[in-house]
Amino acid sequence: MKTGTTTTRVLGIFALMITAWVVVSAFFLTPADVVQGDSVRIMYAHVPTAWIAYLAFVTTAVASGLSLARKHRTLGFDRVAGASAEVGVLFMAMTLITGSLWGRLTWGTFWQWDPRLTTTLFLFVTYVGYLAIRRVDVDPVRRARRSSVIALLAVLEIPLVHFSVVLWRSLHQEASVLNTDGDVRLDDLMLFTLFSGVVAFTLIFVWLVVHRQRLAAMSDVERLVGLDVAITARRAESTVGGGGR
Amino acid sequence: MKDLGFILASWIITLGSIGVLAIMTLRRARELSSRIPDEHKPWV
Amino acid sequence: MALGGFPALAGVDLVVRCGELVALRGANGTGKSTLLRLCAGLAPLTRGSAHVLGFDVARQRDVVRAMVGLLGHDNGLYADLTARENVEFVAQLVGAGTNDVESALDRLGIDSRVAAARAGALSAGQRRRTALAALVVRRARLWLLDEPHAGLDGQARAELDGILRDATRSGATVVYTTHESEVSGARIPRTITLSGGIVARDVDSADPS
Amino acid sequence: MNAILAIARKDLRIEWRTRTLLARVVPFALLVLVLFAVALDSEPLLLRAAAGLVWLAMLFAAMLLVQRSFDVETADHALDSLLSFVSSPSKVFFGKALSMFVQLFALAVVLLGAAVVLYGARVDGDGVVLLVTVLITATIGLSVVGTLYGVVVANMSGRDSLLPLLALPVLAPLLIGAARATEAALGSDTIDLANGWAWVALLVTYAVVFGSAGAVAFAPLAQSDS
Repeated sequence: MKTGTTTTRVLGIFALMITAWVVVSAFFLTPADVVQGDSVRIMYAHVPTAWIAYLAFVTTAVASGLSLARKHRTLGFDRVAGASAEVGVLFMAMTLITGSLWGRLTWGTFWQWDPRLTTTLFLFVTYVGYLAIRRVDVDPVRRARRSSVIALLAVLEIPLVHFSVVLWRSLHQEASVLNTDGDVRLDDLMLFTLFSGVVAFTLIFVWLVVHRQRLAAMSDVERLVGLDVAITARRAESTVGGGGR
Repeated sequence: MKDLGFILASWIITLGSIGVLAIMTLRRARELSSRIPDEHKPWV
Repeated sequence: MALGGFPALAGVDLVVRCGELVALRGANGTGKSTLLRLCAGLAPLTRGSAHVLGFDVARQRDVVRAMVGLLGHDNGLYADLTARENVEFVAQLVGAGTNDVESALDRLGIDSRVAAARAGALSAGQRRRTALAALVVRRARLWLLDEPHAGLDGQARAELDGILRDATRSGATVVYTTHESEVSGARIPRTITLSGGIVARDVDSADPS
Repeated sequence: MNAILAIARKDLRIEWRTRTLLARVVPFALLVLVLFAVALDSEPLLLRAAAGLVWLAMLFAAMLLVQRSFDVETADHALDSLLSFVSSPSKVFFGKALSMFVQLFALAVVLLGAAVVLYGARVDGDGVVLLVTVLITATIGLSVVGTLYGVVVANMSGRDSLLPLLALPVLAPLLIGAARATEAALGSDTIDLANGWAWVALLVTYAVVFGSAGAVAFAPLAQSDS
């Protein structure tokens, strides 16, 4: 009856199961890192959220491109772009929060101008702006056109931001002593936990986008269904003979 | 376990926010879909 | 589709031949302005189809927009430029010469004093004439005017009708809206009444059907 | 080409009539530089950060100029008719960007002068060529991106808070590049001239990328169906 179907239920259950396994493994099964100690357990949350943040960015860009290519005839692509952006912004916030918590433990500071973290920060701000644009237009077609152009401009912007941040940080020769997941020696269990974390979060991402997109479809339909009602009401107003309102 | 506070915090924030978003989406979906006839829902 | 998603038009079927002068009547809010903006390629078409000067408005909006001169309630003038500078700017864009500008200004009765005044400082009537002068310089094939008579006195009104008729004689098609209930003075060849978002009456006074 | 020049000339004529740049934006930018000095309260720090502060003031001032540039168009719905006069909307984009460039370039020269006076920045012989190149390329990038995001928010309510939110993240690479290259031109121990020219290359690519993106994206964005 609501937006759930058998496929989304199966997807949801799988996502929950794998997430449970990741949590158990992250807290209890995997060993502490010889250098960083237990703080490495945050990595199993930080890396998957970062992966989803970029996956969401790519999904929104591709969906916007398709929506533009189809001249917005079907609004499905635009809704997927919007849904993926909303979920993506949430995951980007998680990436930044877990990244700074982890940084606090390993580098002693909440924020490190690490090229990847900084690019994620710009990605986050860009998509907050994208979502602000989506809220302005009322008419779905105009909203689709305007937001898809902004999303494609972001595709241009983010590589430029990343490149200039990497170049900028290289000026300051002291490479970040411990980048978040570079030199942590991962044994196979840790690697498997990390990998299943990425899988779990990808399933969660897909589940959220599917539901959010259907929710957006319904609110658009509600406006269009409202439209038919309004058109018939509009016609009823028409009184021939210049009576008018 | 050292730094348990930080580790717990990051996990709770991550999973908690996903849970909140999921529940909000499902609730709004349930309330909205009661008002929309089924033929307008391609997935039904 | 008007602002806020309320359907301004609910299925208007209307054919206007080239070189016709058509008055579009109807109370305020019956969708006259939206119909004009739609034909000018500025408003989105949600359902149905519209062809202007042989081009499909939904798919070839840029082509349609390039050939249509729309004069809305707003005159589209730059307040800080003088009337002449506004018309000259349009002339530069469409490649018209300074003599076209001068003849258009004379045609609209804009004397040198008004022409040298800033558009922002002009009266509504003078601003309307400046916008019309820009339309004349533009030589658009289809003129769409939204209540051009608003704010004009009797003599200016007759003058405006003369200008519109001249335009049709030089091959352009003119459609304008008016909200006065009865059309004053000069006989308008064809009057269409819009009500409730659809064409309620179409009186072609040449052969009143 | 004359359509682009006509639009730029029209904008600059309106600017000359209303003196927005001279009477409001330049004083605002200078005030920002003064407030930086008051806030940072350390001579050596000011000198070292002079380049970055100048370009920050430029970005904030650019937001005001872009806002103004499109308010002029939307005041009387002139943008709709403007789009119907030109053969292709990208001409309007380049016209507006050109007039923005002229105004921003004048502002940049003024701000650099102020940095020399207020922050004690100095430009020696070989730094000048780099400095001028940076000024030109960065200002082109700034006017192109400003015009592009200016039209995005042109008809929106609440656009004065929306424009910075949208444009400033996009301008980050320009800010980094311009600040570092200007710092090199002003002579600094952390970055030498060779690196400065590397940043100029980034600025050029940035301007070209967003110049072409703007020309393509301007048409769909400018269709204000309000």
